[in-house]
Amino acid sequence: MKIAVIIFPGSNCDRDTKKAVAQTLGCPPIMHWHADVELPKVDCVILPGGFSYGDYLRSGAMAAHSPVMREVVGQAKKGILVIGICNGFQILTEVGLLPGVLMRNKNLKFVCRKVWLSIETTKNIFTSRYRKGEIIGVPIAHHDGNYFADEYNLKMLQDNDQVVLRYVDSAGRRGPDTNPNGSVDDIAGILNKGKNVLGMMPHPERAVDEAIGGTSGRRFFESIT
Amino acid sequence: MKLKIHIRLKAGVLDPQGQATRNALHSLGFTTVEDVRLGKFIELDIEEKDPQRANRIAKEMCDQLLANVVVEEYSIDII
Amino acid sequence: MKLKIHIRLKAGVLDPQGQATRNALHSLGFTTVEDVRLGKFIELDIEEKDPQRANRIAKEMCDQLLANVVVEEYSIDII
Amino acid sequence: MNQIGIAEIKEHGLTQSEYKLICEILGREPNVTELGIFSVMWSEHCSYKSSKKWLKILPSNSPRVIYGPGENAGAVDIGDGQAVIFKMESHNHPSYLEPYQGAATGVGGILRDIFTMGARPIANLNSLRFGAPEHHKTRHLVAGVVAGIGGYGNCVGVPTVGGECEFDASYNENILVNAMTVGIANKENIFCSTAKGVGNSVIYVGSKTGRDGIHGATMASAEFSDDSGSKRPTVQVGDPFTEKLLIEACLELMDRRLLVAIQDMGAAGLTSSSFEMASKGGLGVEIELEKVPQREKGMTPYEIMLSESQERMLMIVEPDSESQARKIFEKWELNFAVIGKLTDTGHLILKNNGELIANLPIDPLASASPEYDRPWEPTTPQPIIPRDDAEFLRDPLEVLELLLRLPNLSSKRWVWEQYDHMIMTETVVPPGGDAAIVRIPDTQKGLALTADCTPRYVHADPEEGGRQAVAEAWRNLTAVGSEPLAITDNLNFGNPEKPRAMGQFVGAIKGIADACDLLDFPVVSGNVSLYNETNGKPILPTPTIGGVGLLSDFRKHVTIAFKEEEENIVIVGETLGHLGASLLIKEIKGSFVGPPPPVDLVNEKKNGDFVRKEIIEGNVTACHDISDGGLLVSIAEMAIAANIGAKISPPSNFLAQAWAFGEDQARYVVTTKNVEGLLYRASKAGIVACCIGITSGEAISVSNFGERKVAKLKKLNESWLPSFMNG
Ligand SMILES: Nc1ncnc2c1ncn2[C@@H]1O[C@H](COP(=O)(O)OP(=O)(O)O)[C@@H](O)[C@H]1O
Ligand SMILES: [Mg+2]
Repeated sequence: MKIAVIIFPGSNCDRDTKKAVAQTLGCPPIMHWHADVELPKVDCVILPGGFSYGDYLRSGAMAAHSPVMREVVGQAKKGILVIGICNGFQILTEVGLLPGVLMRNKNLKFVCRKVWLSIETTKNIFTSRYRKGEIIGVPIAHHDGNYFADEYNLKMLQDNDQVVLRYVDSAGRRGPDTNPNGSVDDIAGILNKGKNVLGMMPHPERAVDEAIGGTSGRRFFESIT
Repeated sequence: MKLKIHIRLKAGVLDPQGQATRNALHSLGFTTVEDVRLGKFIELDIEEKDPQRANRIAKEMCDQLLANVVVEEYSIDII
Repeated sequence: MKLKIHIRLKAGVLDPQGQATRNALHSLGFTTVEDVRLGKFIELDIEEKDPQRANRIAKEMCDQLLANVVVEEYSIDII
Repeated sequence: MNQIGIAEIKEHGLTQSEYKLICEILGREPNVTELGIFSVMWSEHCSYKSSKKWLKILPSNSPRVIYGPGENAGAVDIGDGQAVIFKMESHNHPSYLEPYQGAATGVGGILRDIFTMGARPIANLNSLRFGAPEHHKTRHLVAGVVAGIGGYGNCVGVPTVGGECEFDASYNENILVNAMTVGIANKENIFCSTAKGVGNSVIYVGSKTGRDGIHGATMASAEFSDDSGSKRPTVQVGDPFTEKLLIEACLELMDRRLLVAIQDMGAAGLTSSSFEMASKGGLGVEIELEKVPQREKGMTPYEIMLSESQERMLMIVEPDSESQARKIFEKWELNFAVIGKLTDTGHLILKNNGELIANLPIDPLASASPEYDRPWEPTTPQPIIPRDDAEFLRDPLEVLELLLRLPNLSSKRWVWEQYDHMIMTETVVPPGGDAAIVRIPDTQKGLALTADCTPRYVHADPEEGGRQAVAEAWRNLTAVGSEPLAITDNLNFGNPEKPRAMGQFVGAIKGIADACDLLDFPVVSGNVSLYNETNGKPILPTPTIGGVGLLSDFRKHVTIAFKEEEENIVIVGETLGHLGASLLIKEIKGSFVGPPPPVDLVNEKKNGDFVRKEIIEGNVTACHDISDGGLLVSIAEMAIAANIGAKISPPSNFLAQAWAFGEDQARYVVTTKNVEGLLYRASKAGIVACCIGITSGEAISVSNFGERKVAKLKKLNESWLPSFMNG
């Protein structure tokens, strides 16, 4: 399994992602600078969290036009795996690999804390090592995590089992108090139609170490091998 | 040539910033405010003499980068 | 009554967003773009008949909340 | 050109005698650019003219200290070839004028001080003081400052792991925003600002220079008044994205050893950076101003030299390395300009398109920088409060409820959840405890970090308060199991030209020095912020202490949360029931009266060393120091953090309130599974320790007084700030 982590100017979870991949899969990923157009041959590309281009103008908008993204889109269409975490998720929606958009959190504030997520489906590679309905605690840290999609796209996501993660409480209940950003339908992570592209706001790379943040995010990485 | 571009959310798209701003205005006592929509306003200088061409370029810039046409619409004014 | 408020950075104030946007436009090939300034654009509905009063209220809202008058300036249009 | 009158001199914040000195040094009158340069170099902010004399008494040595005060930040050896580099700095005035940008650029500035030295920043802290919650500006200032600190730190990707946030009416028109950054460097690869090598290139990197904050440094040295609105345009806008690129580019350059010296352009921008670098190296420097990257057209030499545009650095590079260095900065899309060279003339020479703009002798200017021995008045001691005051007879559980929802004791979760405190995935203990702990990347070691001050103690007795601030930082580091290494300080005081304020400053420094000495806890960096007054009303004297401790094995730490039921609760340290200047007294009397609790440094050290050893040996399951609000508040915080209750019985020979809420120093609450062992070891070491109860159930119960559900206390403690902010 060869994995590349893309570094955009302003990415800042790239090192964390590298560490998490190395720790969970035993081999460090290729760290790929966005301006180097030639994307190495890999099975999986991870777009890390952070503030690409400062998130100026719109989160993920400028990174979506970075030269490497054309390659990523092309490869994704051929079926390689793509994971966008936080800012990576925002880039994936901007570039059109995933539907919808991530808007400013409902209370307009940046939020960093552990949230509870329910694994909504396991019929995809990324959550294949989780149980459907399992509740896991994973950190979030974002200003623009308020997922929005129009009714048409929302219905498609639901009908096609593309909603992977929802915000819940520790007992698995949904409600306005458990949704940290106001996202539609409590959505925290989605897949594309082909189920080879995953976008999620929570940071699984912050939950792979028993001593720091727990290990409930490990299986996102383990699942892809 | 100077361009002014307004970018706003399409009708029907939830505007969390607008809503929060409205609530904040209410709590400051501006209770007559009914609806608030937030948008972006971009001023551009562009080296271009022909207004039509400028307009076309602006449109391209909006489609490609400045607006997210999934949820936003834009208008261009040339001065 | 409808109000349109434009908020922009004062002249001379650093506009990191405008700068980054300009760079991004350049690298997309829009090389004729010379300067980009990013601002905000707010549309408000307010329950108020008298345009002068509406204008005064809008000014207060800008000073107190909508604009950051230390680095931003605003203009109000009543429609 | 030489048309400098009394008005210009005053406008530049210089006195007539300072101006005369300038003329003597130059042997002529300065031109306006030169005057501008003098004015910032000799401002309080850059020259420390009022504080220098007293700062010298602070102990700054220990076998671990690599660089003490004098460099961009302090550096302390943490073994294995690594150093921890840290400093705290204030951005008080700009944050009051424009809370978001003021706080954001404060974070940006302190980050640059750290990575300038070759350290990767790994944690931020912030110490915040706002006015009374009732004051009409407070909410707006809190919202803006917290968003600004988060906005900058989150974007550059450095976790903000701790700090403090308090309210007092004395800060109504003069808030305090002190930001601290901690970084890790390879000991062999620490960079200094000393310019070396005649003929080497002077290189400018980072953002372009604009007309930002011209005269910012002199502003930070002048008292506020109601017309300060007119000074507003001097606030700068931060660009954290560029800072992030600058961090990566500088560290890459340093990694490849392509650098001779480097200095960030902080207050007084290009002026102080070029001056300091050349002055330290005993060299001269020649700068061609037209080569400085400029954001705006038509900038004058005066503006270029005095601009405080952010996200800029000045570097010295050998001509041979220039092109390699340039490549790195181009990769990160940053400006890179060779703007001059080092000379052996000992002069700063500025040229603009070939025209001579300024010619200043560096050494005389630096060594003649004024130093004042300002008159000071000792603070009058507070009368002791009689212990048998009948008013102390309220139900301690009722008082506990009152205290837990006080603005200054309420949980600051609302603040730190807006900060990314987990990025870098090394945060072992997040905000909310005594000290945060971050693991040092790729090691088993950890750093404990805290920021502390109790201004009401300093106000009542500056010397005791200074001592207490250091002791509390030391105690917070100890309470998680770390070995306290060193501190940085940020001395926020009023107008030093007033003997009373100067007396507070002098007293606090004496206390700090005393505590640092006895606790072997040197000051390695710091910052002074004076003139924190509005219309003659000073802030509470606030010497903020930022402390750093080391854990040789990060896993051997404890947190404040109770771990299990049926564990014994032990108080280490002697409880005397000191109520002077306590929160309880404030509740009863409506104001702070009485002297602060005395700090016995010998006891402090003995008790702390004991607690730390017990933690490292695994005998303790949870630990919390006792500070604001006293013993019962500490126990409640431990319960709240765990959702586990406690059964407590106060000793019968005590007034329950004084026992529960007295603020005696040098104390800790610990829990243990083996109380006999712990008490035995304590008595053998000559340490006062007693078991006062057990962890149990869902409520805190105090014998003879009843109980309170932990969930209820938690709600009281956590809801004040969010509901205040929601208006
Ligand atoms: N401005 C802030 N930023 C980050 N953390 C904060 C801030 N204010 C308070 N905290 C956190 O809240 C906790 C309690 O703070 P404080 O009451 O000052 O603790 P102590 O008295 O033990 O020093 C600490 O963990 C502290 O780091
Ligand atoms: Mg403490």
